[in-house]
Amino acid sequence: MSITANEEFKPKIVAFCCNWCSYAGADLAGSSRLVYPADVKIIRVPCSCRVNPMFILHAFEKGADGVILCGCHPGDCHYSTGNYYARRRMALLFSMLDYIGVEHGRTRVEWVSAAEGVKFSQTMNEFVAKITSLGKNVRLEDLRCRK
Amino acid sequence: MQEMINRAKELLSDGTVNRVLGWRRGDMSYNPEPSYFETAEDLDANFVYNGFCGANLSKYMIEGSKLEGKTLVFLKPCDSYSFNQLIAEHRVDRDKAYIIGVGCMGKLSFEKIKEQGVKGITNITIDDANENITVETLYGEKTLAYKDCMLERCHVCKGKEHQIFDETIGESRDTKDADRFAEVEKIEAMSPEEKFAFFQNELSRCIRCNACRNVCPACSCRKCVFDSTKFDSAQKANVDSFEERMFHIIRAFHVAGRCTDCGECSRVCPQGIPLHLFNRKFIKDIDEFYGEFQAGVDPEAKSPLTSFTFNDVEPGVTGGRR
Amino acid sequence: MQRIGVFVCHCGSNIAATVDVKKVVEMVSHEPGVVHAEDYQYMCSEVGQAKIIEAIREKHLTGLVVCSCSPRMHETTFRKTAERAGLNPYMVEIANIREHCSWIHKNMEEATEKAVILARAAIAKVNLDAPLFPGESRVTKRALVIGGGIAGIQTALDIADAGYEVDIVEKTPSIGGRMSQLDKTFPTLDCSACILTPKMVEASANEKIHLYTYSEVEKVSGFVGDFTVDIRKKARSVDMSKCTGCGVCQEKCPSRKTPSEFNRGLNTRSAIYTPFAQAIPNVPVIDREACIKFKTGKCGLCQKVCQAGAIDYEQKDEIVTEKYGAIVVATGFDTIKLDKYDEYAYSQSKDVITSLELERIMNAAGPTKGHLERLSDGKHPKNMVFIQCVGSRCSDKRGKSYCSKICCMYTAKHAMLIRDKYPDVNVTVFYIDVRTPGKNFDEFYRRAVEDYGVNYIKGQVGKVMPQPNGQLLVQGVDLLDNKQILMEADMVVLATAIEPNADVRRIATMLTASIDTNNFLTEAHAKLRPVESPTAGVFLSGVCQGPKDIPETVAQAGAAAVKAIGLLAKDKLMTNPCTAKSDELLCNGCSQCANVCPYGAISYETKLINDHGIREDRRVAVVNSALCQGCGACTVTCPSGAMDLQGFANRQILAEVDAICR
Amino acid sequence: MFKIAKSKLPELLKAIAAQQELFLPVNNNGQVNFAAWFEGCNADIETLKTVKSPKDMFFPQSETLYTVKKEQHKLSVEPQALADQNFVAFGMKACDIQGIKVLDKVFLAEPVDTFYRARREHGTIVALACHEPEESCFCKVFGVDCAEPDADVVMWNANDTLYWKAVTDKGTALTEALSGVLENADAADEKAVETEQENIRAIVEKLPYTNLSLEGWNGNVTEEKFNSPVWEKLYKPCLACGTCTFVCPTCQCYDIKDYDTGHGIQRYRCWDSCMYSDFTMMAHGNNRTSQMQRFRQRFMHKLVYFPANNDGMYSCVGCGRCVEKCPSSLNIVKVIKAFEKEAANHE
Repeated sequence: MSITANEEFKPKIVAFCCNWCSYAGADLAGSSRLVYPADVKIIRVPCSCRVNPMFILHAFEKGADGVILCGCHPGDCHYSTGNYYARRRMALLFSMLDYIGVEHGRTRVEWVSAAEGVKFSQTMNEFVAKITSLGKNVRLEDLRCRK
Repeated sequence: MQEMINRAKELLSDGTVNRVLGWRRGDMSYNPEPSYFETAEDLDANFVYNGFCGANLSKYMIEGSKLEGKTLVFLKPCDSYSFNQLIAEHRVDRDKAYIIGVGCMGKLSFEKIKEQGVKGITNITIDDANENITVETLYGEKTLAYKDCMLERCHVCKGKEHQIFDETIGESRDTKDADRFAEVEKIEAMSPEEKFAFFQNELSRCIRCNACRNVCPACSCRKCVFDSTKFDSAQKANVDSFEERMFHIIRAFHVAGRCTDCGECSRVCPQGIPLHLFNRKFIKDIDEFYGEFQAGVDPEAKSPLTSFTFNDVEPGVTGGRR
Repeated sequence: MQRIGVFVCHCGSNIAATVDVKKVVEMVSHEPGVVHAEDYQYMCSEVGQAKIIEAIREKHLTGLVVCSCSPRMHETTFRKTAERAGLNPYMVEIANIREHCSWIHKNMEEATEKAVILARAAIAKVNLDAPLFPGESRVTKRALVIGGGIAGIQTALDIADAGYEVDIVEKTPSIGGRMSQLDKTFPTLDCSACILTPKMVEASANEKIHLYTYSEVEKVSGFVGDFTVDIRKKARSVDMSKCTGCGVCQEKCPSRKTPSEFNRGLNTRSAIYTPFAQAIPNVPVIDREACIKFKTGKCGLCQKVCQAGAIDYEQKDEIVTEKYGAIVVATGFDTIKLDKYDEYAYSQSKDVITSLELERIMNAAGPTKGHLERLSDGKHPKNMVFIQCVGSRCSDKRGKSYCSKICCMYTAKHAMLIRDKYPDVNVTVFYIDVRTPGKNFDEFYRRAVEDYGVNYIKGQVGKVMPQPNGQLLVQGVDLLDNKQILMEADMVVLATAIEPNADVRRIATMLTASIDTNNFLTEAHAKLRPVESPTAGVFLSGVCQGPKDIPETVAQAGAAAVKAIGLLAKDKLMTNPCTAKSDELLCNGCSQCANVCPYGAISYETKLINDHGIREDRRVAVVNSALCQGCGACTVTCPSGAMDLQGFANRQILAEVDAICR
Repeated sequence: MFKIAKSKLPELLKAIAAQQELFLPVNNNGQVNFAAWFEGCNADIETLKTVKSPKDMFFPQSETLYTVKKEQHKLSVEPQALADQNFVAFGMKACDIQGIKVLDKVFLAEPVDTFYRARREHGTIVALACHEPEESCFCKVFGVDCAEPDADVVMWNANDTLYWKAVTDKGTALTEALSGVLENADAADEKAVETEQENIRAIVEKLPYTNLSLEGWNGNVTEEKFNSPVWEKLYKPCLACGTCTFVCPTCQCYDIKDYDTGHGIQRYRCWDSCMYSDFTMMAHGNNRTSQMQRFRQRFMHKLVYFPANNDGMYSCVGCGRCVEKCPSSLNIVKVIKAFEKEAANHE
């Protein structure tokens, strides 16, 4: 399956959002009617530290084209320290993905507070644009999941 | 070696230890196996310590800690890091071990010997100075430089200081002659396409035998997440696809900050996959991002992934690129 | 397999205008486990909820998916709805098709497709949901306050006032703390003792308050509502029930060479002593290190002169074990050691002193009976130099990175008091910035400058050089005039940085309360939960949490008390059921999870485990659901997947991912 | 008999590949494994042993059995097509061919494994006699003659020449199709092959394990061997990895699992290892709970249970891969020797 230039590529994007800041930020983006592409689907987690690298790889395996993790700004974690752990975990995971040849930018972490509806929407617009430019994820998918 | 046997016999006979964990002479020159010894006779007849005793006995002490009484365990300098790390994780019992740190001249790789065109080995002798090894084969005799036959890990040795021991026996030799991160840096410098092609090719050989995992002292889980139904990750398929990458990335991630870089994974891989390249990448990143950290030096130290600072680097900053 | 009902809300036109709700209903009805799907104008309305209840009853639903607005809006509503119909409230999942879908997408086809996917993810999650039940734990209606300074006293008074028993544990022989050492207080110049002493008396007289002075917390176990604490009552060598506080023993004691802690070592005290005249309890203690009787076995003078027969050389430390529902930490502060700041000649000259020492010198009960004089020769000083920020706002490792907050104000106070009492003394203050945010603070500082003629110089002092003639030569810089300054001084006062009491580390470890790199206790949330520790049931009062002046300390003490009272007022605690849970069969006992738990909710037990026929003692993690807040940090740290989070289980999140990616 | 200069190997391979799918030992970064031929691939017929045995040409490590698709409320099952393309397995050694015979006993017996049978029927085996046997080889112990493999075509590698002899109809058919590249052999060549065989057999006699005795190992010693105290000592170094099973040419155990592709379920089977703790895990738990039991199972199966059910045929062929690859240097030879020693001690 190859994506030809004129065939419109609709990326599959999974966004993990922490319940206290980023999910609320996404809610605010919604109530402020700040448009971003429907390709982004949000999964609510209590804290960014709940996101296991396996979830991210699993998403890619099953055909996601981009995965973004949003949490409270460092220092503002509802659980005080969760996002600090998440930050280390993701820094290492992303570096490893880069190392094995996954295109830079397929994964992203963004800190979005409950007040940052605009930032949430902007981030998602940017991320979708980035993933669209990168095209389909072929390096991390399990071929069996192709249709 | 005789000194080790003598000391082991002493400790057995005076009741300090109930058994000895060491290496048993194999039926070939190159295949000694990790083994327990309980009698002086057995030690005299079968105990061996030489360049082929690469196996890291720390991992065996997980089970050894459950046995009655103390076990005398011989640890090479690099093995002692693993033992310390296992103490930190409550997987071995310090009080159940009597540790003799043994010297190390660098360990030999059967693969490296065979790579040099050796077939039909009937005997291997190592000279006293550990400079050369003489391989007698069905097709003639060959002398090889010891250095050329060493395991990759010995060329990037962390040093011959034991991190934990009750006493030490034997001399060591500095075998480091390469930069530990040189290979990682080489890959980091590749384009994404080259990187991907490199790892895809290496991992295409993976047969999911789990030797890397089962030999790894950091992979000490009672049940690996890849064997468990808890995570929907239990898959044994060997499809030329994402499976292996998932396994090796997650394995490296799970041992990140805990891996002492003992090199056992690469030693045992039947397909010669340089698995240490995964672990060493994380070690390099941890050093770069969070300050130098060597697992297994201090059992009290908090692992880099269970600690943090307020201004750690943001994800997306990639090791080796800055 | 669950029997799932899916309820799609129109939210008037909020959802229905962009999402084809009928289509969503049709599409989700084919999903595994879905036995009922319907849509309605307003699901959250009485009628909408009635529809849900009816469907639960008629179709015997075991799980609900409501496709509606954000769960932050109505998750609680629909959970209650489910509960009313006899369904476990945690069998409800919300697909947010309003904020995350209809409101941000314009194209109906696209929005409908996304709504279906979000619904599928919620269905996949509810398929793996299990009923959850909040736990209950009892509350011991008694509070412990660690530290008997103004913070601890105020907290205890407030808690006692609400009718609860409260114990104060104070390390020193008397309550009172730092405030008792102060002479006057800013910005009103009240006498510190005059306002503190009544509080001390009140605390000791209050029958709800029990004082453990000369005592320390030895061990803490348990958790919110149910702490068990061992308190070590150090041997006073004086029977508190017999002592009348007459003070004769102290007068007669022949060992008088011990530096007085209370007077910061500026003078000495006897071996048997009360720290200060107004001490509470007014019962002396024998300093066994200094006492001749204890050192040589001879003497025993105090026993001879004690009419009440209160002296007891045989007394031993005693461990008291008490139960508490809440613990308030009020361990206060100390000034930093100045050994790394030798450029100010603190160790070389008796006339270079800290501000706290100046407080004692200015105090009528102090070593100089309140006369301002040089400690080296007893002479009245003519020129005094105050140096600000000694160890505060320090960028290098020697000092503290933070602002100690109180120094600007007390220095203004000192300058003003000196100029008021001794108009002949010239006072110069070297400062980096003068910080006066507080009610009447800036006015106070301006008075010092404008009415009392204190000479403020913006700039730092590089060096204080003691001269052979006993004078001090101060070398500094005036940043505003951009010039070097060299001036003579008779006394130099260092506004020394404050730091948390050294004991706080030990106490934090016992309480599993976290501390920051400066050893200040961390609050649960910097803005919204400033007096609570992340460890449930532990509250923070006073400077142990961060630098504060007296009014702020008292305010925080009250706030901590209110939080503790709020806890003690409950008979039982309902715990959040979305907590971590460890699978004993998979647990390695490696302690990694406990290392990342911010609440100290994870402990380890050695248990006999039957692992498919293999029976062995294993070290396994146990989560205290009363403490766990459900962040999930432990679940990712756990390599074997033994630790999972109820309500957000690994398999549930993976199922959501699958539903989105397929 | 035919022959071809070794220098012309690429041409031979290309000619075969033009006829049928071709699998052969390919060197990938120093490791040689059977793989599909492609133009310019690093074909390696000099390395004696591939890391993995060639059994996965007939019994792949993973293969889909069928796929279930879901359309709304309807489920449909799509069967997996059987192999229907002829292929050549080039360069298999005698021991590995014996391994396939062991697999035949398992998979071609009733009920027949149709996936396996299809591959067997479509496969032509071109064997290569072992030019220079190695110290870990002990095929002779199991009656295998590595100088004369039993295959559709046999090749000998000597004097920079590949000698080619068709044995079966399949082999003859392939040979005929290759008439353009193969040269006819003459009497001198026949002689050269004989010499090569003699050389091989002479070396085999000198191999350290050649005289390994299987005395006491047969289908009738289940209880005696099963209850032996030797296992308890022997298994200790075993790390419970699956290396020995996965490089073994005769291990045939597999697991059946489902994979959720998001748009259906693929039911697949994949090699399993009796060394793994979840091997034969059932709802009630596991019938082997300790590593000793799992370790014992593997060797009892090879040397006792299999001969018991297959007219005395051992399910070890002496390829020696486990000797070289076990991370703990444990292997079937050490097991056999340990029992021998134990027996000697008793006498």
